[in-house]
Amino acid sequence: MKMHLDEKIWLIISFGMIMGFMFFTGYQTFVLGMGPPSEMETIDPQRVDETAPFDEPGVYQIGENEYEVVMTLEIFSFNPGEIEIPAGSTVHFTMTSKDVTHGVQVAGTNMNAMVMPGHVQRITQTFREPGEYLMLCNEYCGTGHQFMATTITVK
Amino acid sequence: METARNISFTEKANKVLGISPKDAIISKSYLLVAFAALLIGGVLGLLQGLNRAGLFNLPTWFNYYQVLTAHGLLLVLVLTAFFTIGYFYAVLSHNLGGLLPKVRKMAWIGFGMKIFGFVLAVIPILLNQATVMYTFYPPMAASPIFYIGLVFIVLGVWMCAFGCFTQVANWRKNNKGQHVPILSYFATGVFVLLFFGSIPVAIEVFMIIPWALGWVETINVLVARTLFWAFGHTLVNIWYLTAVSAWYVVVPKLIGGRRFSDMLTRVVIIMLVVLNIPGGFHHQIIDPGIAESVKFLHVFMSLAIGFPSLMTAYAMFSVFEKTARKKGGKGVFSWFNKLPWGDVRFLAPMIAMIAFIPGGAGGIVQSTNQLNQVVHNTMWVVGHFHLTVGTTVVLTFFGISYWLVPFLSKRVLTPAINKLGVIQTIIWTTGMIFMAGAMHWVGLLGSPRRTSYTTYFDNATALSWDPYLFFLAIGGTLLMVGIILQVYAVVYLMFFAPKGETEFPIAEVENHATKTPYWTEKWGRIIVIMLLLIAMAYVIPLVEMIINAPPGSPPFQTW
Amino acid sequence: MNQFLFGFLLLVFLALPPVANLLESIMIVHMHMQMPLLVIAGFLMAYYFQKKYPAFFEKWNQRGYPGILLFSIIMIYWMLPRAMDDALTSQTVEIFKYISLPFLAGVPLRDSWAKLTSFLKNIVIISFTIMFIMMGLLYIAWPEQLCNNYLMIEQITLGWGFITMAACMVIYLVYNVLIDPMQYEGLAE
Amino acid sequence: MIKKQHTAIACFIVIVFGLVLLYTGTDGFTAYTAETARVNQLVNEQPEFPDVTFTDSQERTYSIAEFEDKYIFITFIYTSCGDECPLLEMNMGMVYDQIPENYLGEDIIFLSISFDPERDDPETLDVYKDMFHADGETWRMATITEQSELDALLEEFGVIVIPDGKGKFAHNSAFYLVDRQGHLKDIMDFTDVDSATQRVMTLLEAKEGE
Repeated sequence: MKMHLDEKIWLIISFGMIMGFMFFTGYQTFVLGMGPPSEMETIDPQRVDETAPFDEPGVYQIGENEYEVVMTLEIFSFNPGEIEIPAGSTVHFTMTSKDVTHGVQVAGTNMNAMVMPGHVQRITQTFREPGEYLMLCNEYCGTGHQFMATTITVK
Repeated sequence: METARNISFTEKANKVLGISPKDAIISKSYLLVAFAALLIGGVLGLLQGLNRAGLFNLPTWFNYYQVLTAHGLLLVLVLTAFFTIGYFYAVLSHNLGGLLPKVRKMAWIGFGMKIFGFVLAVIPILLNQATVMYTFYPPMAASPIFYIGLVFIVLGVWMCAFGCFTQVANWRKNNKGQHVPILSYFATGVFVLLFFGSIPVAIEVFMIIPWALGWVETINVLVARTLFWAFGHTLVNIWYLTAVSAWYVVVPKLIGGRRFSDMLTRVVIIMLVVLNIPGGFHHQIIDPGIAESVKFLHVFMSLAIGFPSLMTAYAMFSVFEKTARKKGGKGVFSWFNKLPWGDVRFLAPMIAMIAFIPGGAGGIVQSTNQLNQVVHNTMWVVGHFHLTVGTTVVLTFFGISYWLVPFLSKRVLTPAINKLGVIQTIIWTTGMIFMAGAMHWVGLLGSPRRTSYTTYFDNATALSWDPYLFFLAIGGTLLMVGIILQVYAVVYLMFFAPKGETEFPIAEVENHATKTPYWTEKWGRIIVIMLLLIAMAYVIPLVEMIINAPPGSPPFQTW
Repeated sequence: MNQFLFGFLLLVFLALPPVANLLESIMIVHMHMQMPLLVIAGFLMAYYFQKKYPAFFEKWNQRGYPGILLFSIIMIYWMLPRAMDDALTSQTVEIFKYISLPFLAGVPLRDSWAKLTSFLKNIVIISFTIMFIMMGLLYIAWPEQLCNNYLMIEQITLGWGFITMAACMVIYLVYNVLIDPMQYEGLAE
Repeated sequence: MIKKQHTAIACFIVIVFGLVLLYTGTDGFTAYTAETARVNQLVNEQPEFPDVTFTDSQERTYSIAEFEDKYIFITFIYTSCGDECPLLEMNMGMVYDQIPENYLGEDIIFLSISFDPERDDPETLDVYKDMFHADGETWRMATITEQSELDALLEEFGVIVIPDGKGKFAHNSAFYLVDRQGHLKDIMDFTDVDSATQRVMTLLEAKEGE
């Protein structure tokens, strides 16, 4: 098949671009540990309240400037509802849903994860700047979906 | 060359007399349903846009999420599916010497099944018993009638797919050793994808129905979601492939040129068919229960679709440049002026193509792990598919309608309607720039998709989104104007325009083009390769999801 | 020449330690992606050898039997659970993998496939289908770990991988049986 | 005619090559999985039990010298295991019950070694011990707190332990028998209790006859 030189160059550039994207994604995921939230642990979605650690949702300090938030999601609220942490803290969220699929997103940060019934989801976020962060549900979950939100107060 | 004499009488008659009335009415019916869906879906879209911006309150008996479910179903499923089938059946009839009587029957049965299924699906939506969005993720459970409706829609689509295969097989038997005409080749690719792509959703629905009826207690949420996206992702690329068919074959003819290498065109189709279904996981990049390595594999599969698209970009601009230079265009860019910008049949698909440059780039962004995390489920995604499906695909469909509808109704495109079309295209483009632009931007700020108007208890961050949402409403209003003009044009061209002959524009290949190898016609092999790739993508995660499944979820009705 | 270059580049790419480690870290990818890609690399490179030593292939692989036999033996060897473990633990076996699959399986496959009658081709596909189904059932149903380096779940996944591959081959065979190419292709080719 | 011969010769060479390949690849058609090959090899080599420090359920620490001049019947486990280890320990208990009491502690010691020292502290082991009615003396449960020592033992005895990232391990299970000189004597199928008992009894009784 006859191919013009400019076409070959274009195809090589295209191929290189796609491979470049792949390379950077792989590098970030596997070397820098910036992979997307992909927790594999499962849980019985009908017995969340009786299963540790979700039997006691809350904010726990686990180290200097390090917190764990054990959170359950149900229509149309997050539990714990209020989170307060000092600036510069790293927060490890451990979440699961008691009913339908929800999404957790904190506006103004890169924190974004799906929370599905039957699956535990973990995501870590460091809050450097003080302020009020809006945490909301970004997966349609029912009539009150637009009210499913809370704030994270960083002092 | 013996086979050249085999061209049947009907085929010749078709070339001379245009499409047979029996075939025309099939395509006309499909197109009418498509544009009716556009009109209703558009009105619902406007209501949503206004509500989202906080300018308009929807009544409680017809709430935002109901409107959104109907809007998605009408535009994503009905408009696109009916247009594609109507268009490709016209292609098959024109290319392959008229539809066979049994194929015609299959098209009608398919039509009936889809309409029946659609009515079944809409009733529970109107009754607020299926407010689950067109993605219907379990464990949200709609009324079983909704899912049964979906089954009929899928069966109807399969009927049309088999109609196409029958028609093409028959033509090939009568034209041994020849290549299927290029547009029919596109049709084959599209229907192969429609058939195989809808198998996962059919499995999902068959999983859901007994659960929604209460015969089984729980459902595997993640498996259902994965099956949905194996289908959902393929679906959008089917519409894209349909639009691409017009770019490759029709647009060159309209600008008075030849089409790009036949071989490369077919290779692009094959690649789009083979690589498509395994890409679905980029909708699930931040889901739990799927390992990072599997997600990485799927980033590769998703990005691979970018390759044929970039090939297409090259092909199109190469055709434009060649044609315009032949007409005397000079310099690096001035040949651009030689293109027929005043012809809506060219203008609309051209803008569609241009829109695909940011649209495709946005797609690459979204299918990449870390970037996806920033925009997942925000308004950015909505902006993205209004740019790709709402502009690239739909504007190409509009462009097609200005010659396809008069071709079917044996009427002509009048200069007045052409002018209306140009205005419509400009309005549509402006509306989309406002709307999709605002959606992309506000999405980056964190505004979620699929959420009715809310300030989240007067949260400062949420309040700062309002100005962008206002732009969204302006865009939505312009689009509504565009829809009214478009539907008017279609109705006029179908029933009231002056009688006459309209040509079905199919460009010829270059004179000294290389011969296309025959393996491109061996669909059996192509399908096996496609199945192998699907297996590579889905065996690992599905086995993991099923073997290590958590206890299932019971149905919920949360609206 | 291009084909040889692509095949060679593919082989080099697959031999890069990070690529090899990534592909070998998942059992099914090791068997159903890395190994076939190695065969494909050889398949592409075969063209060069055929051009360079036509007499050798003509003389020793006249009707394609020895070639396809060699291909099958190499494939069978790599289907042993043992072989996969050994490739991970022993350097020698790993090197043997990178030589045997491209050059002892890929090259003879290309040379033989063109020479085999369609009847024999179908026989080869059928035997591999049967083998794959049996391997699949073995991997799915075996209650213990067959490979020490891989988890049980990966073993089951690999089993289903075999079954799906077999299903694809069955579809291809059915297609070959039901669709007579003469009806469509005629004499124009 | 000559050409036909060539094909025949080529086929013959290929088949011979194939047989050699498969023969060497499976240690003479005896080991189709690496596990079998490993067991065969270990039993042939009889590696010596390396020098490690055990910490048992009663918080005692000692080395392998503690069991000098006794057979040691060993399993490798971790207590958070859901399926395989309890079965392994139950079967071990069945072997234990069939050994006449006069041998226990004198000529043979039962030892369950945990490869998860992080979670399996003496208290955990103590609880686990009771679940299988092990007395903590003639059947002890212990772990090796020094990771390098533990790794050396696992390596030497060919025990493969892969964490699955969810707090569980994939591992191979078997009965290990170490002789009076501290060398690995045999690896036995843990699902076949009777054969294992038979084997142990033969060895124990052989001493009596001396």
